[in-house]
Amino acid sequence: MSWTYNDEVMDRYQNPVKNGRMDNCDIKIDEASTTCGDKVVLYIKTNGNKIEDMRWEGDGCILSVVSTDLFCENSIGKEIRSIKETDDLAFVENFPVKISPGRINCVLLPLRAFRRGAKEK
Amino acid sequence: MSWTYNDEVMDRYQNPVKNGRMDNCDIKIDEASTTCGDKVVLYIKTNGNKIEDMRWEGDGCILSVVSTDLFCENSIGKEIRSIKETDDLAFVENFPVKISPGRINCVLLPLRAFRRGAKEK
Amino acid sequence: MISVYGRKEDFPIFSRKINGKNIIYLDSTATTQKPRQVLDAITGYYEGYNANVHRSVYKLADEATEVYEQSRSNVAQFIGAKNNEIIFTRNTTESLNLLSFTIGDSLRRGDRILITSMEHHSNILPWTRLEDRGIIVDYAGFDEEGHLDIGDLESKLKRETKIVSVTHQSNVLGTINPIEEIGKIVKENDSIFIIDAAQSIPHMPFRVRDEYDFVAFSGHKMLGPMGIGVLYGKYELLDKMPPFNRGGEMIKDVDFHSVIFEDPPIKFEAGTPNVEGAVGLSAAIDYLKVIGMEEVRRHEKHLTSITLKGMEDMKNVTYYGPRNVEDRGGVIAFNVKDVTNVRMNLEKNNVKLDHLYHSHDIATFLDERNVYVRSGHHCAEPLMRSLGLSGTARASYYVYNGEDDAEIFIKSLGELDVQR
Amino acid sequence: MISVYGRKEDFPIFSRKINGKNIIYLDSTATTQKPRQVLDAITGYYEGYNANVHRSVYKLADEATEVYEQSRSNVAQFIGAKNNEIIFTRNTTESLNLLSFTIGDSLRRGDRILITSMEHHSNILPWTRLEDRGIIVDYAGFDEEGHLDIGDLESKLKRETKIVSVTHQSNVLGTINPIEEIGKIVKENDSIFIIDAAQSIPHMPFRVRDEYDFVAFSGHKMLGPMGIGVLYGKYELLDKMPPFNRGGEMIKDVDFHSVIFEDPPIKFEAGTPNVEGAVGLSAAIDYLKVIGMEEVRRHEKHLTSITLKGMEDMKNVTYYGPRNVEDRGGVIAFNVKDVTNVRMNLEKNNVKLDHLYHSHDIATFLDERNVYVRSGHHCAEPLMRSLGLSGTARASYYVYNGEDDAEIFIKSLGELDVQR
Ligand SMILES: Cc1ncc(COP(=O)(O)O)c(C=O)c1O
Ligand SMILES: Cc1ncc(COP(=O)(O)O)c(C=O)c1O
Repeated sequence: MSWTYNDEVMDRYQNPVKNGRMDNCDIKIDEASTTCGDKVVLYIKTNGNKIEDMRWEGDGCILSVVSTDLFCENSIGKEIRSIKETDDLAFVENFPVKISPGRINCVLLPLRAFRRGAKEK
Repeated sequence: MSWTYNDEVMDRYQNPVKNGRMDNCDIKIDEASTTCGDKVVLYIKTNGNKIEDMRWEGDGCILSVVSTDLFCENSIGKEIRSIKETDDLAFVENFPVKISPGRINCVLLPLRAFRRGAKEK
Repeated sequence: MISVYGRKEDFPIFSRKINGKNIIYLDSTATTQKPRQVLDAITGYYEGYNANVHRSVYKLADEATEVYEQSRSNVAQFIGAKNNEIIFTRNTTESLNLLSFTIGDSLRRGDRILITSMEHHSNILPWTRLEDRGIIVDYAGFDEEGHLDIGDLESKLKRETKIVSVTHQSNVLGTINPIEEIGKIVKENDSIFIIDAAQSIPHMPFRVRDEYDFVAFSGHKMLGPMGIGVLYGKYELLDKMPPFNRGGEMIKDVDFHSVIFEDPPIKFEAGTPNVEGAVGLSAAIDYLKVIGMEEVRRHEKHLTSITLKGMEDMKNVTYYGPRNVEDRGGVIAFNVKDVTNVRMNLEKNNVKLDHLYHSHDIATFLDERNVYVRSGHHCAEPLMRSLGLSGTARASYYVYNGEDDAEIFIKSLGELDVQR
Repeated sequence: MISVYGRKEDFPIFSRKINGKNIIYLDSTATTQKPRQVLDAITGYYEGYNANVHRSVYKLADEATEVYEQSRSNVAQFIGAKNNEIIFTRNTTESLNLLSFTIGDSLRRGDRILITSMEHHSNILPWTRLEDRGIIVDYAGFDEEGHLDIGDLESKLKRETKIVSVTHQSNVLGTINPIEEIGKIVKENDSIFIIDAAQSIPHMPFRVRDEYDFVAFSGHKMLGPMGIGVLYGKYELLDKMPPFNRGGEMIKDVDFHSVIFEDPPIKFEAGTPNVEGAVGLSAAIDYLKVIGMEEVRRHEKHLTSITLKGMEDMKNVTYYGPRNVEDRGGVIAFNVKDVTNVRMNLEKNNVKLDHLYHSHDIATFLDERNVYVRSGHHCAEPLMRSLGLSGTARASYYVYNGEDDAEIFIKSLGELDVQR
């Protein structure tokens, strides 16, 4: 007996790789989903229009935590604009497990936060 | 082919016996059913607490006209109070034809007018 | 293509016999009968995946949310709107009240609202409600044949006129109003344009246009279940409006003394929504789409022609509204002269006058013959007063009626025409 | 007497299998499943005598009017009220909004409304809506076990408190509030007493008492269809109140600029009513009457006992609300400690703290096992804030649930309790 969430997801939930504060970041985004109680802060270090590093702090459900941690890791080296233009559906499909419709917003949390807060200079 | 309304009803509708104004009446009651457009005036001549004569004027549907005409005729000699106390259901059942529920208010028109307007002295 | 005998076989109620005879249902303007397909959709919903919608993560709730939003999208497509412009309400009446309690309540003393003299009470009372606060309600009149007087409407459209609300089709006269033309006139004046489409969307092709700000209609008048209605609203207007009812489902965040509302349309749907109603309405739309709305309109025009012709041949029957079936829908209000009546007319100083049968008597006469028509003022008393009447009988057609119904109706009415 | 396995055979949805297994539906607090008897009543209505009600004289309309009014009378009897004190609305939310837009709108600056911290948004937002106009909303608190703090309520009941509106049973804590006692306190203060009975009338015997001025509840939470709700109101109050929505059916007379309204309850039912909904609700009441409301309550207490016991035996599960099943209904909100989680807590200055699974994760975990519970804030955010939580999972029982459901639920939850 276990979660449908596979081991990849559960491992990352229990041991996220990008969790923790970042001092001297260039962009800091506070995101709170009022309906879910999720609270996440994204810390972003940029290099021109590219992401040099990204970390997060906060709490949420397994899906939003894992999605946020993966998002931080996968964004490194990418252009801010191209990340913002990621298609919602593609983003959800890239998530390591299949998501039921009621949970899609959990997975989208970091992308939405990023779109809202990551302004190009 | 004809109305369910029997001949007694149709005859009275076409040739009501108590239709027409009454001068020198003791009580005059104006009744209008706003939802049906019926308009009836009851003219009442009293003798103490009894009805000496009653006539009516106005217009309405077949049922309210016939009911009003019958009411005027049948009330003569009766006490105001006893008329007022007539039970609605009994009144409708005394009407010469069976009435569908949607038309009960038509038949009750004269009784309601009387109750409202015929004050004992 | 609808057979001339209508589509009764899809409608279980028509297998009922009363006194051994078929039902001739001619009151679709009040409410319509439901096809098997709609009843199956309702039962299918409750038997298969009934749950409360939104914000929940288990299987049934996912399915219920999906079918609810698909129904919304089906309604949107049917009238050419976007999904987030469709608010589910109880009925047309509530759709119009929603507008009265939001944009209506934002009007100021001296502002005016323009409606017409042929409105249903549901498009009058939400507006006269505001008169207490110094808002003025004007009425555009209609001509003898029941055509809206566009000149009168233009002359009553003033700078202070903030809202114009007009019925697309009169539920008494049958008149179809030229809403495209009216829309242009209203927009030149920068007023908000509201359409009461309770009698048009069920009966003819309808697409929202840029000039239409709000459109209201009822599910139960278009083969759908009772208890579900629609308000279409232009998104940018909905977005600026305050909500109407408040409660569960329509919020983003609530604290003890503050609240952030959801985006439209959810902002306007407080409490557990009527998922069943939405599903049933969507099934009704599917049913109508199979027939095609052009065909629905053609069919009703055909039955109306037969009926008007039949009435024109009668000595004592008068009908109201346009003579030309192109200008009217399949609803026919009429009266019958009572040539046997010898009483005096009270209001005209006891002069003998043409006397009309009371509309309830006409309806009872036809009821005896299993022909079901409505009678009374049809929730349009100001219209009745404009016509100088206290009531009419009214027959109306829909997809299930066939030529047979029109013929039996005319034959039965003929018996009253020549009574005694 | 309900068997320990519930009455699933009457409810078609429970013959559905998902992934080859039965559905364990534990979300009746959100909405209930429908028995065959209710579905048959709905289809029977549409197949037999569907028509618009009131003021019309043909056979079908007579029958529809009769069944609509009989349904009203059945509701009235069920709660010990008079027929003309029962208003049909869409749901509890609309019933409470009706009160906000009528008696609420008649309050003056400085008047106060007293509610509790355990209210559903539907009994909060209609009242905070009035704060803009200088009306003050007070909240009576509850103790650690979730009992309403009557002392706090008494101390917040001031001379200016015109309205007191209290939930009979919390949809999160399960707490059953002592409304008879509260009623007496409220009446000593001459305030209007409103009861949100959305979670009580479906689950226990209920009789209106003299102290209760208004009572609101929803059909869909008591085996009836969606889209129908009830507001009970004391006749003399209803009679004095202005109407809410305006339109067809609810008037005696309309002229261009004046109107005379019908008497209650019709005055409050604008537009074509949801006859189907009334008929379905009435059938639901008949179904509940056969079981008996005492028995419904006994059955739910039994399932709740099993569940609380099961949870008490778990290491990492916490439930909320009263420990004693006499003081609570069959709704159990709970959380599960996530012992595997090593992250820091942002708000507590990065101190390691007990970490709870997110309620959505709990619901998804159970969903995998066909156990359907709700998760989130349950439309009671102020209550959640009082508990210091952002959400909980919630299981709730009704007549169709049996011991088997409670056992499978507890077994499945046990698997999360010991996860990894
Ligand atoms: C206590 C309480 N009040 C009000 C409501 C609102 O009911 P409805 O959504 O049917 O209007 C609910 C429903 O969850 C409830 O539990
Ligand atoms: C033109 C028109 N508007 C509004 C309405 C009100 O519709 P409902 O009773 O469904 O709210 C009707 C129904 O008769 C109508 O014919």
